[in-house]
Formats: sequence, structure tokens, C-alpha cells
Amino acid sequence: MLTVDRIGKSFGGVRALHEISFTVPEGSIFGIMGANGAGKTTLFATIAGNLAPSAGEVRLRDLRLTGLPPHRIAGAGVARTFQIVRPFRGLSVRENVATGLRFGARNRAGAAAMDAAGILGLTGLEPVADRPAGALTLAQQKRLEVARALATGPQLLLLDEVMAGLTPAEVKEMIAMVRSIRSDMGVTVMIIEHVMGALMALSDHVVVLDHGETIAAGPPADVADDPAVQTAYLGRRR
Amino acid sequence: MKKFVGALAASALAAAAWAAPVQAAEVRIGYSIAKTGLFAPAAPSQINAYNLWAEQVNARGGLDLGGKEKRKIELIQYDDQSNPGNAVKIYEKLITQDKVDLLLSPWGTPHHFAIASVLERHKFPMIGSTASSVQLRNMKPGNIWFTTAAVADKLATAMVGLLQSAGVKSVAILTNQLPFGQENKKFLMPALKAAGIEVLVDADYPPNIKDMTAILVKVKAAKPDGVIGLAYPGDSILYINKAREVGIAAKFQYLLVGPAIGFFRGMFKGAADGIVTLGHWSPHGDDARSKAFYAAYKKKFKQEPDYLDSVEAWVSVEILEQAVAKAGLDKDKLRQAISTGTFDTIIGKVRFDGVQNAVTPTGFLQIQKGELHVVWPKDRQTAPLAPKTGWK
Amino acid sequence: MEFLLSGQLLVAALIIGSIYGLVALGLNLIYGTMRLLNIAHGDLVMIGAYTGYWLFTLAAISPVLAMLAAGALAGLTGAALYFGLFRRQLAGSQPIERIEANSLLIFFGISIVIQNLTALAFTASPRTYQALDTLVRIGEVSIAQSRLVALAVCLGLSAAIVLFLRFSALGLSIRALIQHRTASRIVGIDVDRVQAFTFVLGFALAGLAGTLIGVTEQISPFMGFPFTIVAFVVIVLGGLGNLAGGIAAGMVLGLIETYGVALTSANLRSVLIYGVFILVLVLRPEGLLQKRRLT
Amino acid sequence: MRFATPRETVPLLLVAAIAAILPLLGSDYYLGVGFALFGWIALAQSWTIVSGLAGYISLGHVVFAGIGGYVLVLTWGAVPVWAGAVLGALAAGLFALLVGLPVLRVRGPYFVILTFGLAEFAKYVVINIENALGRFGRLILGGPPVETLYWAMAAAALAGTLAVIVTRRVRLGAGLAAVREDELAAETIGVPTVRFKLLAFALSAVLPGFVGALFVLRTGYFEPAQAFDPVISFTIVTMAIIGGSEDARGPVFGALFLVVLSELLWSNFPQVYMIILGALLIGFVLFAPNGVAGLLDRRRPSGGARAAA
Repeated sequence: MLTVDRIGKSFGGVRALHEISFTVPEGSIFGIMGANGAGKTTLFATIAGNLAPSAGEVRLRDLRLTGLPPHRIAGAGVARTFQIVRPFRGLSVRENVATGLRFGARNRAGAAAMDAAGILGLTGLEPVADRPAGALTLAQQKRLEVARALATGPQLLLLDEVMAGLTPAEVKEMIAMVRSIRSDMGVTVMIIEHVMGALMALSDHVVVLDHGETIAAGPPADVADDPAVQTAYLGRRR
Repeated sequence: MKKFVGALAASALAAAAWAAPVQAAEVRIGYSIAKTGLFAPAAPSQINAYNLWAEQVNARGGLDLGGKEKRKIELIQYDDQSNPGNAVKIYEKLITQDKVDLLLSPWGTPHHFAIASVLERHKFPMIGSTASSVQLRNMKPGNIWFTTAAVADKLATAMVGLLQSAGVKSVAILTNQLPFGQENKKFLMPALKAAGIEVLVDADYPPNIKDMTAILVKVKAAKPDGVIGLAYPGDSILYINKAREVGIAAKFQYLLVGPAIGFFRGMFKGAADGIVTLGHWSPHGDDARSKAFYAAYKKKFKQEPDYLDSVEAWVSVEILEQAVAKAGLDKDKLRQAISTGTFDTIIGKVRFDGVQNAVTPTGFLQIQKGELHVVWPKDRQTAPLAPKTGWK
Repeated sequence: MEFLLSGQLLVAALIIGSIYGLVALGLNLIYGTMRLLNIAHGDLVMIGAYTGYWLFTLAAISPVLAMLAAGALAGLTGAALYFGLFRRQLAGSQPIERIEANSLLIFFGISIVIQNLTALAFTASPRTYQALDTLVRIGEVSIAQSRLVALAVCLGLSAAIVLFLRFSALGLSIRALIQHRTASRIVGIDVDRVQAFTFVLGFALAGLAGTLIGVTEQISPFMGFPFTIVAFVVIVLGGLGNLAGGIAAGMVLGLIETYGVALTSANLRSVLIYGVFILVLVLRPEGLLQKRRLT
Repeated sequence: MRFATPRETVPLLLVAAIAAILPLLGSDYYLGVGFALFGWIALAQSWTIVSGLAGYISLGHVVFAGIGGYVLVLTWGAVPVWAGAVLGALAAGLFALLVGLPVLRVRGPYFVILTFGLAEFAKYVVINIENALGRFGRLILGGPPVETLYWAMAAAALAGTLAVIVTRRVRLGAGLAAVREDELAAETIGVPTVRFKLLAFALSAVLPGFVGALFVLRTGYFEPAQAFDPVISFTIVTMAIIGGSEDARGPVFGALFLVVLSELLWSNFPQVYMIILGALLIGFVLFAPNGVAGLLDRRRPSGGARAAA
């Protein structure tokens, strides 16, 4: 569904991404791994149009996303969350979601066309729906990121560390939520996660980045056994 | 919400009650002037003249109303924040709310123009003072008059006369971008050309100029006989400081507005000697009226009057006083009296033709030994023009 | 065109530039460390000018001494405002954008209050005085003593402050605060103390410069605002928060102004200054002379 | 369309009621006060569209009024008065569209001082044009009488109030609220931020252009330094802050409050008036950032546009 084709990005000589290529199959949960600074969030930003890549391009089916402004990419059905949460603090939770519903994707098909109540229910934010977003706990704000992104009616959802900083119980809930987003709503998910277990458990495919380059790709089990991954990523982490 | 609206209504009512006319024995005379904002620094010269006048009239027992009775003056002053739009509002308020008996003029040409339509609408005569522009001739006569003798086209003619009498063959012209300066230049340039006086430097500068060195270095290199600075007070000061520094040696140096203000001479002492400026009044002649005004002003305010603004304001109230003494407070009679009368003022006899002062000739002053003397026209001289000799 | 080579012109440009630099330095210090946009900065210049005027008129005290008193007075004003108003604002958990926007509005209110209190106290009449007005000749250049003093003081003070920031412990803390607010708190800098000091210093510099300006310019309650504007232009040119860049930008503006006017027309001065200002903001909001480590 | 909420009906009714009552008092003075009041309401409402809803605080809104006034005097005599005023409004809107693209890329305090600089720049350009044309203040004689101007300005105030109410309800308002809260997040969920900001900027310029033309008609005199006086920009911001800049009530409250206060004070105690004004501004920013409107409904959680609801 999504094709990333030799994407490169550098910031004033510093190479953040280099020749990244992969394809995300329709209906999959696609994991992105890598240490801090490996380029994961930069990758999301180039897909969502927040950053223009220095080289290569991204396509959603036949549509070239690269070069489009972010709102057009959202209109095409790609939504992302932010690792460092960016809720509309002054607006209530319900208004955050409503804003997503009002903008977002142009074609909302099937389960993607959920209403505010449905999204608030799914993300468990119903009880705090009328609180200002700025007053939520971190866990709630993370879920609001997901809720607002879902409200845009995406075909592809980019989740950037939505589980970081959550308790094990909350992580479990989040995993269940991501699964139901795929199964019940038919949304393809790309997910960046530091919580290794969660990522391995969720993903059908995993790409591992290191210093802006792909060092491994494939099913989670294969990737976990890859020696390059173990030295570059796991080895350094422990 | 209700409470808020209630409070607003209450305060509005309070405002209305407060503003309602009080039946008093005084003659109520209103005006607006810039107490704050851009023109605030210029206004005290005029306010002082008004206050001095009211005080003197009251000391004499009050304003003579058509020879029938005398009533004390009560001045009503509002701040227009240097905004002509506010002046319009205030004069409407003075006329319709405060129901004043007479009006005095605000400070500045734009304000005079702005309130003209109010005067016209309410048929309320007012004598203007500190306003000058060729455009004033477009005003409809009948409810506003201008005492000024310094309209730009007449000024240009007079200036050429003065330059020729001083033997000036070449000049540098420095012009402030503000309207009065520009208007003066517009008429001066062709007049100079016609008289065969060469313009060696022609430089405009903005009102907020901070340094004139660049212009003056050019002037110095051109060595003109005369420098004509179409300046305002702030840049007049700047000119003296910088011209002295750079060493401008022209024998004729003129600054449009500024040197006539009291503090100017006090500030520069000898350095300002020889500077020529706009004005047609000086207390140093033998006019008793002028000497009395000068002495009283100096005594009350511990400073000299502004030879331009204070004088214009004073002339306007002198005319008003004499017109009221003849016609009383009836607007139609008053209009008639002002339009047709001839008045004794510190600048001599004044009579109006349409909206303009038809008598007073355009004149120039020169600082000589710290005093301002009329040097032009010749028949009004209190001292002959002297060349500027260095900066002491 | 040989007048362009005149030493008189160059000295004039340097004097203007150094005054701009010093006035802007105070504004920049406060913005850099606290992200407060002091739109009342010019009013401190005005207070300094009045201090010089009154001390000279009433007690015949030379502006050279009066400027110290003016600096102290402006510094005290700064201390009052810091501890009375801004300390709490800065200590709160508000996002930096909010503090920036609020400070602009608060300082605007302060500016109105200061101007009108001064007008109430001293009337709006413009005042001037002549002190240090002996002409000094240096080669073909002749210059009033007061302006020579202004040049020396502005250059000396600007240099002293840059050195102070580079080499003293307190100066180091100030630079750390400019670079990274949150981090400096973590590494153990007494942020409150440094902020108070910078705030007072910024105000004092404006007051001091005000006395020097008041010797050569008309003094009135409303004289300050143009200096606020010029200071903003200067620090935008040099980069908000970039102190040395600001001083250099002051000089550049002095040169642009003097030579630009000499070459074209003084009419275009404001168009020129605001044109530069707009272009820099639109093209490079971080400033033309910005180099992160220049301070 | 949903039923109007009190926060929508209150400002509309208030403006309409004042407009209806003032002429009954039978004095030019009240018409003059009303003219000024409605002028400020129209300006502050316009300002609210870009600065209140989108959070781009403009400190140079006078530029639009100045342009409107200038176009009026330029077309004076060539076209009918009202056509001149409308042309002024259009010119102001066009100017906003032209400069908006680069200017609206600049954010936060930079945007604030940029708008200020832009207004001053425009002022000096106009001053230089006028000088080059040899015009030194233009006198306009025979403009419409104060009653006519009063009703025109009342209409402008109503139009401005309606504009804020409608904008908040439609998609544009929701998008602007998102921009104000977090521009990056807004564009990421599909808000066409560039287009919306530009639209808001242009919308917020049109009415001030018209108001500026009326100002010139009222004084009968145009002089660039006054038509582009930065104090006008400051006053707009102060009114919006005191009233609260989140919905259409704020500008009405703020303008009403300041105009009444100034009528009570400025004419006799001008400096005191200004000092109170400054103190009020400081006080509201520190203690009541949502203005009078915010104080009125304090039970609301925090600042937020309901446009999205």
C-alpha cells in the first residue's frame, strides 16, 4: 500500500536517512525499530509531509505523496501521531477529535468513517471528553493522539511511540487498541516503538534502522535473530 | 452578564449627567488640544496663552458681552490625543453637550481642518490660530478664520525678498517631510528660480531624523550663501548642533519652526545668534500691547512665549474678545462682527478677507544677542538683518 | 561624491551605531535570557534623559556623572518590575510562546504608564540643555565633546559587557541561560538570580544610554518609542538573543543610515530601516548575523 | 444551522441595541461617540479573526485602515463616496493577500513585531508617495453628514461581529483554532493551514479598510502619519485583550469598556486615562487573560474555541 523508495534526508550535512526503501502491505501492522537518533521519527515526518526528503519519494498506492503539503497527505488518508504529544491544549478532548473529523481524509470508507462517540469509546477517552486536552495525564494524551489521528479517517496510521512512558497495564490496553484498529476498522498501521516486546508481538513486518540506514527487514522473528540487529541495536541497548 | 450591562448603563448615565450643562454665571469657552500623543510637546505654548488670557479677563471683571454685562470666563479643555478624529468628536461634544458659549481653536492644521465641518454644521464661529496651509483657502468662509500670515505661497515671496536684500545668490534647502515643510518648499523652489537664486543642495529628510551630518557635509562642500532649513523644532535643534559641529559658514541660515520657541535660545545661547526664523511678532519694538503680553506671559510661566504659536493663540483670543464686546454671544452677530471688523492685536491691526488674515504681512525673525527681532518686512523691523557670523 | 570620504561622516556613523548598539544590547540581554519582549525599553532611555536633564539643570551635575545615576535609577525600576511582575511569570509553567506574547502586552502597558506618569510630573513640553558642548578638533573632523563621550562610553561599555559575558562566572551563567533555559536550571545555575541581574542590567544600560542621548536630543515623555523601534531593528538584524551580533548590527545600522542617507535621500531612511527589518524577519527570523556561539 | 448560543446573540443584540438607542438621544455628540465605538468594534472584531481565532497577534492592523483611507482620498471625486470606501476595503483585502504569504510564515513574537514593522513601512512609503506627488495632507470637503457615517459604521460593527460568529461556526474557524493551538499538528490532521491563514488575514483586513475610509470621511482630512498611526493598532489589541479575544463578545465588551472609560476620563484627565489604560492592560494580561468575556463565564474549563464542537 505504501512504498518508500530510496528516501534520504540530511540536515546541513548530517545524514538522518539514507536510501531507505520498503513497502507496507495493505492491512498489515508494520514495525519500525532503531535506537535513539536512528531516524525513525524523521522517517515518519517525511512520509506525513512535515519534512521534505532530500532524495527519493513516498507513494501511497499510485499517489506520489512526496512534495505534497501535509494537509493533502492527510487528505489522501495518512495520519500520524507525535512522539512528543501535540494535543490542541486549549480545546476539549471532544473538540480535538471533532477537529480531526472535520478535516482529515477526503474518502472515508467503511469502518474508517467512525463518529466522535465511537472514537472516544474505542480509545477510552469518553470519561474525560469534556476536559481540556492540556489537563490530561500523559497516558490519556497519548491516547488522544491516536484518537485525533483516527478521527481523520485514515487508511494508513503512523503511530510514533504511543506506548512510551505507559505502565505495563496501559501498554496492554494500547496493544489491544492497535489490534482492533487494524481488525475492526481495516486501517493499516505503521508503528515506532521502543517497547520491544510490544512491537514484536504486534508487527507482521519489521524494519530496523541504524544511523539512518536499513540494517534489517522481515518478519519479527527473523529480524530478532539477525546478528547485525543484535550488535547495532539490542547489544547497545542492554 | 446582567450585572455588567447594568454597570455599563449606570456609568453611561453617570457620564451623561456629568456632561450635562450646568447653568452657571460664567461664559463657558471650550477647546480641544493635544495633551498626549505626537503633538503634545507643541501644545503648551497655546494652552498657556489661553490660560493667561482667561486669567487677565477675569481679573478685569470678566468678558464684556456686547457692552451689556461682564461675565467671568470658564475654560473647558479636552485632550484630543493629537488625533483630529477626536477633535471632531470633542467639538461636537462642546457644542451639543457642554453647550459652550464660545470656542477656541485646537493646535495644528489637521485639527483645524477636521473640525471645520462641525463648525459649519452647527453654524458656530471660531477663530483659528496655529494652522497654516494654502489649502485653508478652500474652506468655506463664515464659521472659521485663520490669523496666520505664514501661508506657504506668501512665505515664498517674502523669503525671496529677504534673500535678495541680504545678497544671497545661492542656497541649500533642507526640508522636513512633514506637510508644512513640504508645502513651503513647493512654493519656494519656483520663486527662487524666478529670482535667479541657485539651489546648490536640495535634501528632504524624515521627521524622525536622528543625525544630519550626512546632509550637512554635502552642504558644507557646496558652500552656499544661505541655508534654508524647512525644519520643525526637533530637527531645528539637531541642525544647530550638527551645523556647528560640521562648521556650516553660510551668512544666512534659516530654520522654519523652532527658534521662535523660548527654550531654543536659552539652550544655544550665542551659537543660535544670527539664525533667521518664521514670525512676524517681537516684543522688542515699541508696541505697548506686545510688551504687556510678553511681560505677563514671562511672569506667569517663567519662560518666554513661543513667538509663533503663543502669539497666534493670543491674537485669536484678542480678536474674539473684541468681537464679543461688540456683538455679544449671539452666533450670527458674532460671525458678522468677526467677518467685518478690524481688530487691535499684538501683531497690529487684523481684518479678515474670507477665511484669511488680510492685513498682517508675512515676516521673519532673527536671533540677535539672544533676542528675537523682526527683520522682515522692512517697515516692521525691530532690527535690521545681520549676517550669521560663526557659531561662537 | 568625495564628501563620502569625509571623516566627519564616518565619525557620525560610528557614534550613531555605537548608541544603537548599546541601547539594543539592553533589550537583547532581557530577550535572550528571559524571552521578554520589552517594548518599554525606549522609555528607560527617556528616564535616563530626564535624569541627566534635571541633575544638570538643578545641580549642575555633568552628564558623565549623571549617567551613572540614570543607570542606577533605571536599574531600580528594572528591579521593581522584575520582582513585582515578571518573576512570577517566568517561574510559572507557561509555554515560552505565551510568556513572549504576554510580556509584549505587559511591557506595552508599562510603557503607557511610564510615559504618562512622566508627562504628569514634568508636562509634555520638550526640554533641552547644553552640556559638554565644546567642539573638539581631531584632524579635519570637529565634534562636540558630548558626542565624543557618547562614542567612548557606548563602545567601552559594549566591549566591557561582551568581555564580562565571556570571562566571568556570572556572564557564563547568562550565556548558558540564553543558550538553553531548561538545561541551565538542571546544571545548577541559580536562574532566578541570573534573571534578576540581567533584567536590572538591561534596564540600567538603557537608562545610561538615555543620559548620553538626552544631551544632544530633545527630551520629552514620548521620546522613547523610536529608540524601542531602532533597538528592535538592531536585534532582529543581529539575531534575537545574540549579543555580540547585536552590537555589530548597531554599527551596521549606523553605517547604513548615514551612508545610505548620504547616497540617496534622508527621506528614505525609514523606508530603508523598515525594509531591512521586514526582509530579515521574513527571510531569516533568526537574524542575519546570527552565529550561535558568537556570544 | 444550530440555534444561536448566548455568546453569539449577546454581542449582536448589544451592537444592534446601541445602534438603535444612540440616535434617540438626539445629539451629534452621541452619534460621534457611537461612530467611534462602532469603528473600534469593527476593527477589534476583524483583528479577532486572525489574532484571536488563529493566534497570529497582529500589532499592525492600522495598516489596513490606512490603506482604506488612502484609497478613498485617491479616488475622491473620481468615483462616488461609497464606491471609494468599498474600493478601500477591497484594496486592504488585496494587500493582505499579497503580503500574507511571506508574512504568515513568520510566527510568534516575530510575527507580532513584523506586523508592526509592516504597518510603519507602509506608512513611510505612503508619506514618500504623497511627497513625490506634492501633496501635504489632503482635504476632503463635502463628505456625508455624521448621521450617514454613523449608520455606515454601525453596519460595519454588525458585519464584523457577524463575521466572527460565522467564521467560528464554519470549517475555517475550526481550522484556525487548530492552527492557534498547534500549527504542526493542525496541518498533519489535514487543516490547509497556509490557505486558512491567508484567508483569515484577508478577511481581517477588508473591514478595517472600510472603517479607515469612514475615519477619513469623518475628519475630512487625510495625512499618512495619522491614518497609519500605530496607536490605533495598540488600541485594537488592548480592547481585544480587555474584552477577551476568543469569541465575538470580547471586542464588543472591550470597545464598549474603553470608549465609556475614555469618555469619562480622557477629556479631563488625559494622562490619568492613559495610565489607567496601561494598568488595565497589565492587569488583564496577568490575571484575566480571557478578558471580560472570560470573567463572565469562568466556569468554562479554559480558553478554547467552540467552533469545532
